[in-house]
Amino acid sequence: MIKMLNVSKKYNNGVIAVANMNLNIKRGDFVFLVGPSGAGKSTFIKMLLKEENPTSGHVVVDDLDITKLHRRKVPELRRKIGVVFQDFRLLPNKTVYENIAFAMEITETKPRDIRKHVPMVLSIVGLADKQKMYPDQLSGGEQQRVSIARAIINNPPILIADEPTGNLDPETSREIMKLLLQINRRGTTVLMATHDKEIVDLMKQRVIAIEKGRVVRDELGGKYGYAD
Amino acid sequence: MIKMLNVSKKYNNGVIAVANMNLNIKRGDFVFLVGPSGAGKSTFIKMLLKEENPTSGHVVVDDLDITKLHRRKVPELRRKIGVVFQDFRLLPNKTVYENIAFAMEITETKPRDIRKHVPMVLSIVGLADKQKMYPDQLSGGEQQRVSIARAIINNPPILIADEPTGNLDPETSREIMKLLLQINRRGTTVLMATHDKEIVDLMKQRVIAIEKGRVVRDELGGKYGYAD
Amino acid sequence: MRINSFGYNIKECFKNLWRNRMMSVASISSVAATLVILGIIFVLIVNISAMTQVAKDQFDTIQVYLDDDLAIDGIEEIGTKMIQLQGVQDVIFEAKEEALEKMKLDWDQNGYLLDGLESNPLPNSYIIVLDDINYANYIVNTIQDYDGIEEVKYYQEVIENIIKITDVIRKVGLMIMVILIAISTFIISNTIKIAVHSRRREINIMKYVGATNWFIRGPFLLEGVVLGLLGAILSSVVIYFAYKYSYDAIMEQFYMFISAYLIRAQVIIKDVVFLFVIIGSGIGALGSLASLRKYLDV
Amino acid sequence: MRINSFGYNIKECFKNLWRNRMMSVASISSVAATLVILGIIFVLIVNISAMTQVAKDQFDTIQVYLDDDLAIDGIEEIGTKMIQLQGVQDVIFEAKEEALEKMKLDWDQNGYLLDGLESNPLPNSYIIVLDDINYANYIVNTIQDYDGIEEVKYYQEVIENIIKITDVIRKVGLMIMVILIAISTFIISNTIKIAVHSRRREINIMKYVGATNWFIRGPFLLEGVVLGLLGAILSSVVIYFAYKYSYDAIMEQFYMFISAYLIRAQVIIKDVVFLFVIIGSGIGALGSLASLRKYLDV
Ligand SMILES: Nc1ncnc2c1ncn2[C@@H]1O[C@H](COP(=O)(O)OP(=O)(O)OP(=O)(O)O)[C@@H](O)[C@H]1O
Ligand SMILES: Nc1ncnc2c1ncn2[C@@H]1O[C@H](COP(=O)(O)OP(=O)(O)OP(=O)(O)O)[C@@H](O)[C@H]1O
Ligand SMILES: [Mg+2]
Ligand SMILES: [Mg+2]
Repeated sequence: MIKMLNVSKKYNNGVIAVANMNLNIKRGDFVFLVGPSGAGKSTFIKMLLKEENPTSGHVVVDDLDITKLHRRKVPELRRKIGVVFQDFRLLPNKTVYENIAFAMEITETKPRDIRKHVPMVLSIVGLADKQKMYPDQLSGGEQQRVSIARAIINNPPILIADEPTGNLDPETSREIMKLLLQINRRGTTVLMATHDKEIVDLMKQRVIAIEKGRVVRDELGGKYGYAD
Repeated sequence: MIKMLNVSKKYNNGVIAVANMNLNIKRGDFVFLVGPSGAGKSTFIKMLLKEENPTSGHVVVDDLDITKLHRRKVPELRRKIGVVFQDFRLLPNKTVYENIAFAMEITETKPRDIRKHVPMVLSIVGLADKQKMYPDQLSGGEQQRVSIARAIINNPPILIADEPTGNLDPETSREIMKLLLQINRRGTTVLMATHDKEIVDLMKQRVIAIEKGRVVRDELGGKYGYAD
Repeated sequence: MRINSFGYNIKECFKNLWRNRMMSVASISSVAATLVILGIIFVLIVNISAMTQVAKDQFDTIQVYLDDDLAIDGIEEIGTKMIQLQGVQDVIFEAKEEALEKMKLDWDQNGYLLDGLESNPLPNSYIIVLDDINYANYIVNTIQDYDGIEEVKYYQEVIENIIKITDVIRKVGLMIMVILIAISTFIISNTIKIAVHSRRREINIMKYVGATNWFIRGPFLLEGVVLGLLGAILSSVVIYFAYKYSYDAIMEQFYMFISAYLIRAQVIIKDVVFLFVIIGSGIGALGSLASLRKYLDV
Repeated sequence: MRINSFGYNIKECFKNLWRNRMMSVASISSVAATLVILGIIFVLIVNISAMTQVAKDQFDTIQVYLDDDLAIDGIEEIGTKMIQLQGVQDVIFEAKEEALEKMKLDWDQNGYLLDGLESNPLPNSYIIVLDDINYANYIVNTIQDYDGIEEVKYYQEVIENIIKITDVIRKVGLMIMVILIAISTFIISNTIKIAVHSRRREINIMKYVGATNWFIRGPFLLEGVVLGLLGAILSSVVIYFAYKYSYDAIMEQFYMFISAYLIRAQVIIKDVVFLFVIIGSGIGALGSLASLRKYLDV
């Protein structure tokens, strides 16, 4: 589903965020991406979304080499991938309901379906009573859950979550993880960047560890592995 | 140092974020504020900064009832409190260096002192090589550390950190905690809202647990206490 | 890649206008203010043009003096020839006796001087009323070649000066209008550019969650048009009432004079509305699209 | 609460202008564009005023016809009395023979008619050149009461009309200028308002970390002034060269005509720069302060 072939990314200011990375994530995988702050996890994710382009190498998503993808095909790519952004990226002028509905509107879902699905996914993430609020009226954790709800509403074949539990208490985190696992069981490829040692150790899934832009470990049923 | 007397906060949209809270945090204390997402931790912190005003009750900071504080005295209050915001709140048009220097410029520190202190604090949080970058060129954890550096640079009598390790790996988190403890030992009152069970359990400090705006537990040398 | 439905665009457009209402009000009023300036100048230029046109019309005659020994048929023949010339509207015959009477009247208090004349020294003449002043030279030249013509006289200098002034006014007026339209366009599109800039994050986020460019543009485009239209309507109303009020005031104070040549508010407002709606909505739309480009490329 | 140092403000101001350069360029050019409009109208109005003033001056004479039987001393006495009247600039004597000569010249081709006259029917006269046209009525009334005056004549109607037109032009011109200045002020402050709005988050953050209002205002205030000044300079340059070019072009094409009364670019530019600098920087500063208020209150 996701392939990285000799991918490197050097930002304009000279920082090498990803260095010669090779990876293969298969359809239906559940993968944790771990590594210290600034290791290149978010950069890796941004390249999958074509938010950043690799300096060299090829990124393949769903059998498509997106390195040379035409600008007009980018929205199509992004609709295949549900993303929980590290900084949430909620639309500040839209309510919680509208933020999630927006993700469906862009795929031209029928208004009836939107009205049915949005409240459903909101109650899954425990925000049924917050749907009329604007992002700046929510707590950090609540914003994060809106971002999660938006990422999963379209049932995308790939789900990427960048630090989706950073602002959540352990209990809510565990519920979100249950949800992700459930989504993964239905066939969705899940990639999650995280610092949450406890969760990683508990879930026993494939763990890819990155350090200074390089894959330093890649094991099935792995542990968070740092600071042990 | 910080006193809450029958404080309640009801937002305009009807949400009661803090309900009849009574608290007393003494000078030199190290306090963890825990509780599920949306419990009212950030609202509590916002009231200490007069970012939000309580609907009823009194908030006392440094023997000053800030509930009736004149608008023009607010900056003075805020300079007494170093804050790591949950959403970082870095100035987007300033570099890392300038963001931290700004906190010193507002207190009219001499340029010489600024040039001496900023690199020092940057190397403490491990960002010595990022000082010329803008916030949007940093990883999540790096932004968080800039926010921490800015909060501590003026050596404020009170240090408040809202989820300061949410985007940091366990190792960096532990270093930040060591730093906070060290600052606390020098006499600074530290208040930290967090979801990081491991850290709370390890540090054995006073823990105040909030749920639905109410203090449900307040114990010295406490544990995170949820999901056990 | 189907474009999103019209209903969605309308809904989003008005929601956004309302939620960014401070910005909307600022943009609309800037557009309106710019157009009001344009309107004031437009009204002035149109009126000045109309007035010089009137002034020009008052000198649009050519006097043709006939030989004293020309017979009646000869006189009539010349008359029929002249009426067929291009640019001639009317030809009026003035007998020598009439001419003397007129001269006496003209001379007013000194008219008695003419009573001392032994014979009438004035010739018969034709007065040619012109259709279009620009044919004056051609007509004069043609007529001069006819037989039986003593002299052809017309207020060449006055007319030429008036033509020149009118020309200057028309050219300067047109130039100013073009410059003003360009500047208005610029100010309006700048206003929209800055307004869009303050929503760059919003646009980026939409792109990141997979919206196509046209999906994002739709509501912004409509917003630009609505902003422009509201600005145009607002400024049209201002111009209409301001002009009507000024018109009435001038009419009252100076009825006998310039006022007769002022264009009525009802007439002028049509052009103003037309101009404003095109500029306002056109630039609103284009401005939105142009400003978006920068932020859509992520 | 000491205000932060001037050096800090300057540094921050230019840093911000540069980092928000897209916004700075948009704001400056909007300010400049608005001022260019203002400048065009200002130049037009000043020139039209000057021209009507010139036209007025050409009719500022009163003709005083004297009794035919008045002796030389009487004539001189009247002359000295008249020169002392308020509003009189000069008094010129025109003997009856001069008058007839002039008339013949005036009548041109028909001048030969006057050769048939037995005696000179024209009177001696004084021509009074006025200092100030508004004294005309008072002077005419006073002189009419003198002995030995046959008739006092002046172009009352023409003069009154000219006074009225000048008045209308002055009033309309002034009104338009005031309206335009108001509108320019509005557009400029709107532009700055929108620009500040897009940095509201930045302002909020500064407040949250303990900056005082004046600390935050300083650089913004200076930014507003600099934006306004740059806009003013830019537009002054545009107006200067555009006017100079137009002036030269008109001079070349119509030298004998209106051009003589046009005001030279060097003269007009001083007023323009003065006006622009005040409006630009003043509104820039006030606009910044006013727009900040909303966001400082956190
Ligand atoms: N836009 C950018 N321009 C320049 N450098 C950047 C940019 N974005 C990220 N970087 C740098 O690239 C490196 C990797 O950043 P990245 O965001 O991928 O880290 P990360 O693994 O997600 O870290 P974290 O866990 O703190 O979020 C960092 O050193 C960062 O400073
Ligand atoms: N500006 C606001 N307007 C309305 N409601 C708000 C506002 N800010 C917060 N709330 C609500 O108040 C409650 C408490 O929010 P607060 O941010 O204090 O939670 P928190 O304890 O910090 O949660 P988290 O751990 O998720 O950050 C939440 O239900 C939130 O939706
Ligand atoms: Mg990251
Ligand atoms: Mg919070």
